[in-house]
Amino acid sequence: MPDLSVTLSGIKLDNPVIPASGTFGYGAEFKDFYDINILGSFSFKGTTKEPRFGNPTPRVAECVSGMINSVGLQNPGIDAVINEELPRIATYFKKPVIANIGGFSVDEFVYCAERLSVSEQVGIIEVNISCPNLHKGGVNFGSDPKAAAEVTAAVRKATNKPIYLKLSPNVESITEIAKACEDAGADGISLINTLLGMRIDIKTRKPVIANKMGGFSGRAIFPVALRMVYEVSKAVKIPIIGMGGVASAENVIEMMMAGASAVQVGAENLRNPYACKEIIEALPRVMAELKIDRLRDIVGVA
Amino acid sequence: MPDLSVTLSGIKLDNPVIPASGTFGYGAEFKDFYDINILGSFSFKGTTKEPRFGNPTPRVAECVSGMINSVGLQNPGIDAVINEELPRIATYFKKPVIANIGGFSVDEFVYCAERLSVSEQVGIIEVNISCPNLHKGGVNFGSDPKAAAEVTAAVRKATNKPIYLKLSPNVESITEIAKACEDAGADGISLINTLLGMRIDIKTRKPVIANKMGGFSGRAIFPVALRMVYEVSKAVKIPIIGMGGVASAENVIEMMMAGASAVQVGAENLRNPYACKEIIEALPRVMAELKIDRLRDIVGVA
Amino acid sequence: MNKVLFQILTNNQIAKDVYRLILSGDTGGISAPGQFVNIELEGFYLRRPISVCDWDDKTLTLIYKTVGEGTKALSKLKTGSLNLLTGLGNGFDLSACGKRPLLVGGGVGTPPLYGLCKRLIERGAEPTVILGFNSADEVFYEEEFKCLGAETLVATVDGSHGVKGLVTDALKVLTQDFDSYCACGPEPMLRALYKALDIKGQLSFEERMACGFGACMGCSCKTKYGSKRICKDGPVLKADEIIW
Amino acid sequence: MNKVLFQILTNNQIAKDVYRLILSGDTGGISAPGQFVNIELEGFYLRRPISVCDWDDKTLTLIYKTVGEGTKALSKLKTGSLNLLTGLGNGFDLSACGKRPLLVGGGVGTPPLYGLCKRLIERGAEPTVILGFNSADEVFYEEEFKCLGAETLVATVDGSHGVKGLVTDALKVLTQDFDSYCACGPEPMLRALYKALDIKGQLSFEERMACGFGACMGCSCKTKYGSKRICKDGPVLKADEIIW
Ligand SMILES: Cc1cc2nc3c(=O)[nH]c(=O)nc-3n(C[C@H](O)[C@H](O)[C@H](O)COP(=O)(O)OP(=O)(O)OC[C@H]3O[C@@H](n4cnc5c(N)ncnc54)[C@H](O)[C@@H]3O)c2cc1C
Ligand SMILES: Cc1cc2nc3c(=O)[nH]c(=O)nc-3n(C[C@H](O)[C@H](O)[C@H](O)COP(=O)(O)OP(=O)(O)OC[C@H]3O[C@@H](n4cnc5c(N)ncnc54)[C@H](O)[C@@H]3O)c2cc1C
Ligand SMILES: Cc1cc2nc3c(=O)[nH]c(=O)nc-3n(C[C@H](O)[C@H](O)[C@H](O)COP(=O)(O)O)c2cc1C
Ligand SMILES: Cc1cc2nc3c(=O)[nH]c(=O)nc-3n(C[C@H](O)[C@H](O)[C@H](O)COP(=O)(O)O)c2cc1C
Ligand code: FES
Ligand code: FES
Repeated sequence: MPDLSVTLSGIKLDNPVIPASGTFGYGAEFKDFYDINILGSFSFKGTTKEPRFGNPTPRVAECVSGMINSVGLQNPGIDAVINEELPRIATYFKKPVIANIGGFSVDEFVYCAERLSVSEQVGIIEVNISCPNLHKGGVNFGSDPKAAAEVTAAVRKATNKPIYLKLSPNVESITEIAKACEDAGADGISLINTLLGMRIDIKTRKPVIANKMGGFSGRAIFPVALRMVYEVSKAVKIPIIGMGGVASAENVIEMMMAGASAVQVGAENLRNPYACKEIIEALPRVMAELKIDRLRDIVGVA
Repeated sequence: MPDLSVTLSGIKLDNPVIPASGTFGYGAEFKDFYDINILGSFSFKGTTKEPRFGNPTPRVAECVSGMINSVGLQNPGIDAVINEELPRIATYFKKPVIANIGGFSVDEFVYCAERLSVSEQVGIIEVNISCPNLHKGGVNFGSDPKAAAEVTAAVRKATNKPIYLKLSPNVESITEIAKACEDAGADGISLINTLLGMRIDIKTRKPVIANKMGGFSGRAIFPVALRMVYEVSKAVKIPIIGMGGVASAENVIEMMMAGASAVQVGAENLRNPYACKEIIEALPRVMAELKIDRLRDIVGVA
Repeated sequence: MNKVLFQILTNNQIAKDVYRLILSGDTGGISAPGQFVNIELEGFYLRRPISVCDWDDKTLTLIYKTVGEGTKALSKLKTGSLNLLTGLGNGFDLSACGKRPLLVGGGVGTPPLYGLCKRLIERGAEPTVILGFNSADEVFYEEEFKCLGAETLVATVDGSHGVKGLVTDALKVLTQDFDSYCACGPEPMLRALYKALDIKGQLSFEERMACGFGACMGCSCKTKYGSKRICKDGPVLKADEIIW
Repeated sequence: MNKVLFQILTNNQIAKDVYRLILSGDTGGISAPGQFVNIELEGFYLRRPISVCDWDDKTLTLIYKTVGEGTKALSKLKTGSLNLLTGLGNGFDLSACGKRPLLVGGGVGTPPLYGLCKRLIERGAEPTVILGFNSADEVFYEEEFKCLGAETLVATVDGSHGVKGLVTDALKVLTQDFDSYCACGPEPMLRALYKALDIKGQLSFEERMACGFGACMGCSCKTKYGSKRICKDGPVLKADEIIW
């Protein structure tokens, strides 16, 4: 019997496959396709203090082997998530969820983390520091080690849940940011968020996305994500949730060999709502082919 | 009659299509497939002062819609390029070429630029500052605005040819680097070089590439390249040669709309040696569909 | 809402740049006209959303225009299978249409109205149909609507067929009163109808989509009653909830 | 060296994980046994290099093992066309083989030796062939070599067919002298042969390739006479230029 289980900060997951934030809503749409309790966990849509409509449409653009989105953190706000979404999730998902939070100030991150800490459903808080920080003159929390450390330290104080800092790949040295987060008390690192990308509609001669640019993700970005997971895993001791372009059981295994303790699947869920189910079902066969008995044994072997 | 011609720093090209450095050798292999005089120009393999064997093999890895290479600037050295390659090129290519130079110190860039300046065959010198600078404690020339400016200023003094600085995409703010180059006297900017990427062979559990990581390019990176061309074109006044994932006439037009005055085609030449020929032949048809009379009119319209 | 493998039965051109694709497979996921399917195409990352034109237990009819690479690739598939997500979106609410509904389609907004028209007539309603196109060579399904027994007017912008002008010009030709209207087509057409008609309306919208089933928030729009996902809460919205 | 569209005639399994693909098309670009072709496969970015096993004016035979996704996808194509770059690399130099050459193939290194063997015999040479495999179920083309009229020995690692052991064990069985040897197979095999034989040798190497036609420097190796591209200056190198 192949053993697919992995452990993240003391939380045992049946398998390492986790839908990524923003590509799985709160799970409701996917439970109509399959029983989502087969998942290791899922990371829900990035939640902010206030409800947000997000950016103007068009918000999505197709690319070769990937897509761009500029959803802009549309979400119903922390109150609705706690009062409506989490209770609803409880009706169809029996495992701890990963609570992804976004924010435009340190205070907002702290507020959201504090509020979510009380929920027993929340296993890990994933702190997405890849959004523009309006309070710091346009510097992103996720691209400045000091700002990243500041958020980490503040959220650290606000909650007893494990906190995973989610990093942006649009930086020169992702290991510096990761180390700053580790030093400031992060329990783990999630990476990567989307690459900044753009498409132009050559018929209208205008950017496809209303906001001009957006986040590029999907299969195309896998080599960049894998490289960053590998680099960060050599630089920090805390666990890594690897993501970026994962679309198959083989990709999951490659990510884990690069150093990820668990793996998220993002855009692939959108083109194939059964993606995570198919990956989980394929894992035992691929493990057998590769003579892997326990998936957790391969973390960082490369 | 559609007009495909474009001008780069006073040099008129019949069309904007230029094979990218490192993917076209010195043109010899491609002239066996088609008459390469149909090209706008071509950028030859990055040349250094001394001959270089480059990195250990395997040097290439396949990715979804792209590839990784870690050739490591294998080239016969500036003497052989001037004494053997350029005279040989003269026998089959009648237009000015783009001389791509690599280097590990400012002096090396200066030396190569000086030596190439005397050749009438050289139209533009493309200065590839995306290589690790061993003399600066590991800082890349291409990821530090000061170092980039230093190289630019030094090469500027060494030659009367137009100099185009070729930038690395593995930075947080490519516009800063581009502006530093412009201020230091660059005539143009070439971008992007490859993204840092990695693959692991899940059978051997080792990186596919002997050097572990390498440069990721091909169709997959187009949205990142396009975004950077767009950003840089808004930030500088000098012309841009856009590249990264270009594989069709439509891609050429999209790059130009983003702000590129000419376009290079890299990895696509390797999977299809006729890529540039097919693109050049398709351009008039696509221009007609889009009602573009003169290709140069669309530069930066988006 | 489910993922189904359909077999291509036919895929033929029926007007300028317009194709009709007839598929066989499990249509059980489809519950209302105005719903759509999302088609996986080899070599393309995102699926392509196309409205259900008509369906029965075993077959599904789609009508689409070749506007870009994806639909061009689709038009070349003459045999084989297609992976579809079916039964997406809400569709038209037949019970809200009344006895005498007006159905208005613009260009490739026409197809979902055919399935709607058929089902309205089955329920005993007497729909009137206006179809708008640019010119005669683009017109399709005029006969099909007439065969259903619906009064059908066509308007063409250049006047090469039917009433010259827009669907609102054809509307002026009609004298009877309607209980409600259902429309699908370009947004300016929907807006013009909303201005012109003072009755309850159901409008079908388009937006660029990633998932098509409500997961990504790629297709949100603001309505008077909060934000809605065109793919899940739409594509059919009530005319009076739209913020124009 | 050119790009040619070939039609698939047959593509059948001939041993464990090994397939023979027979194509029809313009083989004019191929000039010597030991050259290879580079196959474009839908959905894969890079082409797959496969040695020419045999060819005539109109058909081309390739033999390949399914080792990864690309060759697995190839093994499923039973009809249709394939886009190939043909006539790549240098191939074996027949004029350097002498009257009594020894040909040694290991696993899927065997195929190019078949085309070589055939042409050597046509020229009046008397080649002896040693083929090495892991076990009996992997053996292929033993009969085909024998039909050409060549003395043919097979070695299997587990002894389930022919001589038990490696090709060098089979070599010990042979008593005659050879003028030269030509070999293709795993690098340890090539090295072992080089150590065991004191005559002129031509060895065919493999390396991960991007272009396969000399443009990218992806496949370079150092030789005693400078760096060479396996794809263009090879895949066949002289044994005495190799730096082991
Ligand atoms: C709910 C819904 C129902 C639709 N029903 C029909 C129909 O019945 N018949 C029909 O001809 N067309 C219909 N469309 C439009 C159809 O989806 C697009 O024409 C098609 O996706 C274009 O694909 P392409 O690859 O040819 O174009 P490209 O421009 O190459 O496509 C690039 C990307 O943009 C998207 N895109 C381009 N145009 C549109 C558009 N108008 N709406 C949404 N996405 C777009 C594509 O899906 C793809 O992701 C519908 C759209 C929606 C949202
Ligand atoms: C000159 C030459 C001639 C060859 N002749 C034959 C032959 O006649 N029969 C045969 O069965 N095989 C031959 N090979 C090996 C064959 O190219 C590989 O087995 C094949 O490319 C594997 O592809 P894949 O997608 O199945 O494997 P994957 O591992 O999924 O491929 C991933 C990438 O690695 C490359 N790759 C993997 N293994 C090799 C390898 N051994 N050599 C070079 N590239 C590799 C692939 O081309 C691809 O780019 C030859 C290789 C070379 C260089
Ligand atoms: C439509 C969409 C919305 C996203 N929203 C969020 C979000 O709210 N919070 C977040 O941390 N990441 C968000 N992401 C990023 C993903 O979680 C993931 O990090 C990224 O897409 C890379 O993975 P992929 O290549 O598998 O998609 C979003 C991605 C997509 C495609
Ligand atoms: C095999 C290979 C070798 C390359 N060598 C060089 C080089 O010597 N100098 C250089 O400036 N860029 C080099 N590049 C980068 C390309 O010129 C180009 O900037 C990059 O590949 C992006 O374009 P593409 O996506 O079209 O390949 C190389 C790229 C490849 C794939
Ligand atoms: S397209 Fe994903 S929510 Fe509508
Ligand atoms: S593979 Fe490109 S030079 Fe050999």
